[in-house]
Amino acid sequence: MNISEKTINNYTIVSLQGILNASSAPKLKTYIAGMPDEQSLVIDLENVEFLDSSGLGALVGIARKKKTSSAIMKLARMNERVKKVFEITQAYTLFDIYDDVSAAAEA
Amino acid sequence: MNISEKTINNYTIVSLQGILNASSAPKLKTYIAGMPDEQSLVIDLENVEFLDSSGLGALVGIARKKKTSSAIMKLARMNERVKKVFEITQAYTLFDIYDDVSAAAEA
Amino acid sequence: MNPIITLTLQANLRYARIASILACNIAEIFADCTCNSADIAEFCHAYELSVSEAFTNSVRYAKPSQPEKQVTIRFSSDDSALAVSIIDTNPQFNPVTKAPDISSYPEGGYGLFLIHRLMDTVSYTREDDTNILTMTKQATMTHGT
Amino acid sequence: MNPIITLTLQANLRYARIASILACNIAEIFADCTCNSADIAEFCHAYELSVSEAFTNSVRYAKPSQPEKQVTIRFSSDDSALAVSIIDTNPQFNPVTKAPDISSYPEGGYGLFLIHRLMDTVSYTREDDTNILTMTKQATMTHGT
Ligand SMILES: Nc1ncnc2c1ncn2[C@@H]1O[C@H](COP(=O)(O)OP(=O)(O)O)[C@@H](O)[C@H]1O
Ligand SMILES: Nc1ncnc2c1ncn2[C@@H]1O[C@H](COP(=O)(O)OP(=O)(O)O)[C@@H](O)[C@H]1O
Repeated sequence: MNISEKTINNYTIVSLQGILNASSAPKLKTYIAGMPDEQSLVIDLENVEFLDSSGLGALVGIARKKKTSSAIMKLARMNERVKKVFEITQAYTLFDIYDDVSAAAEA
Repeated sequence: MNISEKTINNYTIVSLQGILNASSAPKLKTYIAGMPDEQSLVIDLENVEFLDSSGLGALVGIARKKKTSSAIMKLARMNERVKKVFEITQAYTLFDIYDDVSAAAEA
Repeated sequence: MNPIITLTLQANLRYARIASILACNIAEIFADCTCNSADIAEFCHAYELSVSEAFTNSVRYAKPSQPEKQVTIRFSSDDSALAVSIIDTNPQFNPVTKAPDISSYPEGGYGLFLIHRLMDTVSYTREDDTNILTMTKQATMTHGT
Repeated sequence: MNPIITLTLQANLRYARIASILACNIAEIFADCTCNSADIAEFCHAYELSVSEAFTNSVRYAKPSQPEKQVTIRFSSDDSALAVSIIDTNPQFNPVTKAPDISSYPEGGYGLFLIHRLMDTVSYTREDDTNILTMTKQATMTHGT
């Protein structure tokens, strides 16, 4: 998995590319842990080909930390396969989910 | 593998679709054995996704029989992967090979 | 059911993706013969995801005393279904079906629940010192080309 | 070389295609990490074809006394190559490298020759009652994404 970032408004846009599973999730957690807890995030999932429950768990863990710090965490551009994991587990109820990165960073 | 046929001029055009390997080659041999030995053929390989040496062997065996019966056997529309097998083994030297089925059936 | 193919991999998370892609590929080969093409992508994704979950568990919950541990993935089929068994020598476990309480933001506990929801049947047996988790999905679709 | 994955299949020609597709898939997974994308298709086709040839031979030349026979396909890799070994319990054989005399229209005898031409190195060993044919191709290409 590759991780890249840019800034829009007050949001750090973190774009993930590749596979988000048990083998790559620690990389995401470490990456996010390197930022201030109060930094609000949009995680751009457009190029995530595959996500399993370890990937989901990493995102939920980040969301919990952001909530504790009163920061905002949003998700953008899930494909159908990723969406399916969020739907079965009802994890979509924990996130604001957008079809568009700039809409996410404006709202 | 699926086999279908049609007639152009004096040629029976035999079109193969799918995989031509050790598991499917007997089907081709049986199919051709059901025709008169003197029948000239164009084998259309456009939809052959994969051919290995068992598939090649079946085609060479048919070519030998046709030669013995003074019938003509031509090959048409090989893709690059199929061509590679004919090149490495030099089996291309045994066949008239065309890019086009109707050109094969006219020449 | 007729066993078709067995994969054996080292119990290492770096192979989770290979296991999961190959499960998807095998499901696709199977589905090619028995499924309507419209349903194939979903059928394959169910195997890709379920094997990712089960293989990851087999690696994660391995006894520390087994450094050279391997995980076996066995595929069997009949005319109407594809079964995949994940076989390891970990401690016995309870193959829970319960959804985790999402409102508490859990970081784990989703794997077996997802498998139960993606597959038609999930069975667990403990044989000697071995866990066998077998996941089956019907391919009710018509016979293709 | 580090063994990555072992496939075990029944010695039946109907599984030749599965063996060969999975070899192609595994080559692709491997190549994704180490190859320039331009060369991947050729790299994968070499494994697809070589495994088709070797698996077919393992089935064809099985002793008739082994009805429940299986063929094992083992993949190993290091940073610069992928090796695949086809392992069977057939009689010992000579892994010829000679081209068949094409002018005599031979129906067979192409398999091992093709393998030698498709792969960088081919080695054969007889261990106990087992044939191990190992085929290796270098992936000299650069590290991809
Ligand atoms: N292959 C396995 N070997 C040993 N224990 C397992 C295995 N699979 C699952 N378990 C047990 O079942 C529990 C639930 O697994 P799962 O639903 O995948 O969630 P998680 O792995 O995130 O806890 C695990 O915490 C573990 O105790
Ligand atoms: N796995 C094997 N087990 C036993 N004998 C084999 C095996 N592979 C090859 N051989 C022997 O080597 C010969 C040459 O094989 P090959 O080049 O593939 O051509 P073909 O199979 O068409 O004869 C075979 O005829 C067979 O005698």
